[in-house]
Amino acid sequence: MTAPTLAIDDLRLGFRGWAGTAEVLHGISLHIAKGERVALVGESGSGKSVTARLVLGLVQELRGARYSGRMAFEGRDLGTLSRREREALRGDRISMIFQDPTSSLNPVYTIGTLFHEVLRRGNPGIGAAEARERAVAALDDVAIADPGRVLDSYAFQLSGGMNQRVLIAMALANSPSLLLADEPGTALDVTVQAQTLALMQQLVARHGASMLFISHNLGVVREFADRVYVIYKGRIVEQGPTEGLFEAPLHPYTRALMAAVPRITGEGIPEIDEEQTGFYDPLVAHPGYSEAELRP
Amino acid sequence: MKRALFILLRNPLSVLGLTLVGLVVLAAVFADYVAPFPDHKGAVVDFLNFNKAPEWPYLFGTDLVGRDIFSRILFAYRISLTLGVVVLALAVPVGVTVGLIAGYIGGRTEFVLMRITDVFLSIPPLVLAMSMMGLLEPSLTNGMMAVTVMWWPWYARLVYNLTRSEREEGYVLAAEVIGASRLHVMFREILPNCVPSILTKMTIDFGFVILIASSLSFLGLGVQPPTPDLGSMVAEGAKYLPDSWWLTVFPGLAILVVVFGFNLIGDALREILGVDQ
Amino acid sequence: MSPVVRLLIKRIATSFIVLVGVSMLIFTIARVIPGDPARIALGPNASTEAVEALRDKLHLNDAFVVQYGYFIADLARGDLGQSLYSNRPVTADIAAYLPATLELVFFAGTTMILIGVPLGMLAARYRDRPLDHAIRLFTMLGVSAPDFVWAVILMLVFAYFLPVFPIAGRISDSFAVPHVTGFLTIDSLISGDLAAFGNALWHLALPAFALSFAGIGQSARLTRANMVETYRKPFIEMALAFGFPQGRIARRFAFKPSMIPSLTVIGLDLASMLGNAFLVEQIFAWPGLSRYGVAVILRKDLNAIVGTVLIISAMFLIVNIVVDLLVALINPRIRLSQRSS
Amino acid sequence: MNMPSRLLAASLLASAALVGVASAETTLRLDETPIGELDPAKATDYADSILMFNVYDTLVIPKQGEAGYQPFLAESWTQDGNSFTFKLRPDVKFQSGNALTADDVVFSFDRMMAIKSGFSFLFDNVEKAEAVDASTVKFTTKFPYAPFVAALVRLPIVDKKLVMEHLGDGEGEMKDWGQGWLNLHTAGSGAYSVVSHDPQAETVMAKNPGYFLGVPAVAPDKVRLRYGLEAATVRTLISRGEHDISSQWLPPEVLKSLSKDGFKLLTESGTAQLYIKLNTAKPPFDDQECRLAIVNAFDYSTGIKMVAVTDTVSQGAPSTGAIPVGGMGADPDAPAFKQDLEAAKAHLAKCKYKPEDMNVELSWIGEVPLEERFALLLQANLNQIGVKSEIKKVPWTLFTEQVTKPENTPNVSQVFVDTMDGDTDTLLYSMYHSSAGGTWMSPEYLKDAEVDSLLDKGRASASEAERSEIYKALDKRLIALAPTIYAQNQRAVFAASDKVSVPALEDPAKAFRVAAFGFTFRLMEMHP
Repeated sequence: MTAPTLAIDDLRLGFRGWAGTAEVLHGISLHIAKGERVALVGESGSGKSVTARLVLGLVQELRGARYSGRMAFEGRDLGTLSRREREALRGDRISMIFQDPTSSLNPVYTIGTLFHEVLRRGNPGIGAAEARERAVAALDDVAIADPGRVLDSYAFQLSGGMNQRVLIAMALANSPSLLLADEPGTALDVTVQAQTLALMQQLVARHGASMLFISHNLGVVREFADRVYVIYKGRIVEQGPTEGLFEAPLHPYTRALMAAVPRITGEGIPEIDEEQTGFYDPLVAHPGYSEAELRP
Repeated sequence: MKRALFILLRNPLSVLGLTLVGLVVLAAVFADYVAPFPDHKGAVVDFLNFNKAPEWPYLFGTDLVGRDIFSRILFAYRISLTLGVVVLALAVPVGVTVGLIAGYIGGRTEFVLMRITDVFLSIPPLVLAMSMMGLLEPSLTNGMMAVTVMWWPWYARLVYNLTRSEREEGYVLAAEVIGASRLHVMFREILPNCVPSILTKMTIDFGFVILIASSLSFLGLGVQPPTPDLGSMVAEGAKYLPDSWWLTVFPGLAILVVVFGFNLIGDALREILGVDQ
Repeated sequence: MSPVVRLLIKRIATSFIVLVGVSMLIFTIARVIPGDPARIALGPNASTEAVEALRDKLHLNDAFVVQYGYFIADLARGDLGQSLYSNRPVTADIAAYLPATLELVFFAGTTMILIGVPLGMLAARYRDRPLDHAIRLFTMLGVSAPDFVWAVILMLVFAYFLPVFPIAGRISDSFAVPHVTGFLTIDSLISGDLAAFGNALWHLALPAFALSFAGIGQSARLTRANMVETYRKPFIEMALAFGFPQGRIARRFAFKPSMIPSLTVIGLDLASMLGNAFLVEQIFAWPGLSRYGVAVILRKDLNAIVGTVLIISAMFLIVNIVVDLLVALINPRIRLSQRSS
Repeated sequence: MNMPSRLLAASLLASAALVGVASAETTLRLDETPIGELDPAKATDYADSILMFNVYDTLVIPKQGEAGYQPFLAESWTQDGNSFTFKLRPDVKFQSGNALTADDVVFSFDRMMAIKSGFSFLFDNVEKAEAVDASTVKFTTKFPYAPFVAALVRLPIVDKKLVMEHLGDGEGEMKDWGQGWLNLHTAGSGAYSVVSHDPQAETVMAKNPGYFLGVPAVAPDKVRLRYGLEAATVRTLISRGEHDISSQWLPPEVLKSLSKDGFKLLTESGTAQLYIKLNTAKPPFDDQECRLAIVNAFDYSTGIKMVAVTDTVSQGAPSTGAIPVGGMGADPDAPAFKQDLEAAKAHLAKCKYKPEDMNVELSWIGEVPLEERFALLLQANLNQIGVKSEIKKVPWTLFTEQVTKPENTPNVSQVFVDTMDGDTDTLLYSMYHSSAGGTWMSPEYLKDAEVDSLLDKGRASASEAERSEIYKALDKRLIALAPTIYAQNQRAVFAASDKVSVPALEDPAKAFRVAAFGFTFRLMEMHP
């Protein structure tokens, strides 16, 4: 059996600061099989975003970051890779989509310029004309009607939904094997968000990529993920198949999460009372869905 | 507070800054006791020992009438520090008030006040102070006035920008809703939120006020002899380069040391108070 | 009308208002101070009648507002009056001395940008590492001493102890450069005299460097701060996540956005060099406007003071307008904005 | 040597140069304080004087090595009561090629008096100038006025025809009297013509090939007079061989360094003195005893040591009275002033003001840093006799303003005064005549009938010997009244390279008693 696209074992992370070390991750393990769509669900600050950034190797460069554990991408231990090798994966084999598409696009360069730079990751010698051709095709794929105009525009001239599509096109442009989606489209209008997510879904399937879907939005997760990990304060508390988990949440935190009402601000972040009993209960895996069972 | 101390002491540069400024302040305050030749602050002549290169007991050499340069530098620090305090004590309240009023009240008041501020800001600072000094009789008091006149607009501009963004904040709206007076909102609600920025700017400016004042006296437009002043010591000594280098080099370095110290502290403060440049 | 043109017009209009304000301010200062300009002009040996006659001629006996009226009327005709110090029209004096100052400021400004900005970029890229600390120390030293101290130190080291640079003037006596623009570097190139061009540059080196020292510090610190700020932006995280090469991020994707806020301040620095040139010209015997300015200030030569301050302020405003335009050009948000900013 | 043979010698020299090796052009480089005023009717300072004496000529010039004046543009003159008649040389041409005639002299005088600036005050007592014929000019003074001939050293003759071609805007027939044009151009007959002129930076001059006396070949071909170089700059330029003669304004320490490096020192003396002036119109120096106290307290010999350059050369020399040593009326046998603290204390005891009540303001002119040292010295001396004092730096413009009112005039002010035209009257009348109070030269506000009468007699007498006696008596009276500390004779010291010799500044027998006249370039010799 081939190695999973991503395997994480006992990942710990802390930041050394003025008041000692602040622990952010307390030893999490998860994996994503080839072509699988996995969701990591939790509140903001639970450590889900930082996990994605650890995979990309962005956190390691921060001052005071201390981490341990093993991360393997397609069987290669990321920890043993050189900085250069790790960088070579980004944007090419692993890519990422962000929460706020508009501010994630450089405001002083046109979409075309940025696209060219992205394509250069897969093909360093690519010329302007070829890049444009491929960019137009990629934008076509994400159902952008007028790719030429978009390529000549700046992010602030386009709508948020449009930018999200652009970002999706960029993320998939080099046919990565893993896509990390960090709360994609949270900053967008609900309907626009649904459309773009559906689009992303199709494209990921077409490219045969695996996806780590990071979100707090349970509705979205239910629709787009095969499997779910629930994370609370740096610990995975529950894992299982999407349907099973939604129908029968086992962990007290997961239950609280599902029972919570979304905030009135419309951003959909559930309001959960602080630290009810049982939130620190140990990990509950749905039958057949523990790491040991799923991974050979 | 603990965090502040941690940041301050973690960085050796901030420690260096604190040390430099501390030493300078102490030396200036206790110059009468620290200086090897306390009477050399004024009109003293010693024609047996004039224009001497550094040698014991004249650490930094002597000037053209035989006064100990080291002692004179200590007394010059006293003047510089006083000047810094006075200029900021005058310029900051004026600038802050103008900035608050313009930023909070807006409308025509804002237009007029900020245009006036622009006028002051559009004359290069040194040129403005110089033309004032040239037209007034050069003296310490007038020097302070000239530097104050060029300094307040920077605070007006800073506080104006801060006020404009604070004006939209929830706490300001809340205060307005419960019917607080404009004065109350400006000075009790908005001002305290501007304090970190103002404080940081003041620390750094303290050094720059000293620097500008020394530039004025370098041009002969500031403190008048025989009162020792770093800028005029450099200017006077520059005529005797390269033979009598100690006449210029030590007072020049003295300016560097104190301004450097304040800059280091200002930098640390900026980090602690989380103020952007 | 494109937004940039609209911005330009708006900036020129406000600058004009500010310039009128400056003229009022400086004119007021000049007229309320004690000291009779006519007496000063004619020298200590002149008779009372002669002084009175000159006072009449200079409208000094009229009401203040009337005097300002005369001044503005003259100014509109490009007449700033006669310098009492040089006995020449102030405009002629300024025309004679301004090029030397602008040339010095131009080279100092170029030095500042070419050294300060890359230093700031380096510091930001290697922030909190030894290189960053070293640059921070160096740049902070730069801003911590007035230009004249650097001028003295540079002169002492590179002109006296190691006599590799000249100590005074704009060009060696042996060169005769025909006067076209007054900028020796340009004039020497126009006349095709490369040796003179080199010689002029050689004379420029020390004063320009001394003048740029504080600016180098300022611009490096500013560039670093804005770059660090930019590095926190989501679009840089995106660039990192997409594996854009670090060097290209530093030089392109983080650099350009951070230059937008930096440029304005660097422009201010450049403009304030016009004032600081007073200090450096004094030490290097640079025959520029600043030396003239100091001389007329010390002599209470009112027309010349007003003229010099006005011209320097105008230069200051022009530099700022140019900088605003540059910002508009590199910031598409302003360039393409449908609203005026 | 009489004129024709001198002319012959000059032309011989000139032709010798022509047949000689076509040697490289020589350039003399010197500096002065800015600005260089080119208009002779506005000239006052040392730099202006150097320009004036080289670019323009005057009717008379000072005698070399002795007091008195010799004919120059004028061949001869006669005095008859109030009228002075000058016969002009026939062979003088302006640099423009126009011949110099009586009309030009009259024009130059009228122009000077119309502009009312520069040295015009020297001619305030002249009624008019008329051209009798093309080569004869008659001046009429308001009363018998002996110093007139001396004053003519300061009346450069301007090319009327050339100036009339360049009149600028102005009212009346003469419009601006050519002021706009003469600022940057010249209209003289002098041995040097101006190649380029920037009043703040530099004047470049070159030999005038058509000069009526010819210019010796050894004289510098070109002269670059630079303005406003810093002392440190001059010091380095000279030691690098890039400069030839410094200005006299170098501080003694810098001259000392240059002298140590082997450069020679040029001197000019007998033309000026440092006067430390006491305001006699306000306490405490309205009391003669107080004045005598301070005059005796001043440490003259330290004052001279303070400005010493080498063991033998100093910027100061002992003073014997109000008239610089060697000037008309100066007593050659008079003793030099010395500090005498006992006498000072004795006078102080007789003064109506108590030392403990005094706080004497000692002012010094900001533009003359050397004066600060004299102020400090005087303060130390006053301390010795128990008088407190306060030092004040006053910029020149403020000083000239202050002295117009006795109550604003400082107790003590320092002024270097120069005879300007070499005549004792010019020096003393404007300092000590009671009608002269209120200028920078007279912050004493002296009012003394005897001094007034001696001054008036001195200028009216036509006899040199009689004048000399009158001034001797005046000097005695001025020493007794003690309105001034006659601190020291000023000696201008210039550092120079060996590339140039300046006989007038190196050999006392060839010196001129008018400041800056030693800088007559045609009398200098270059050694390339």
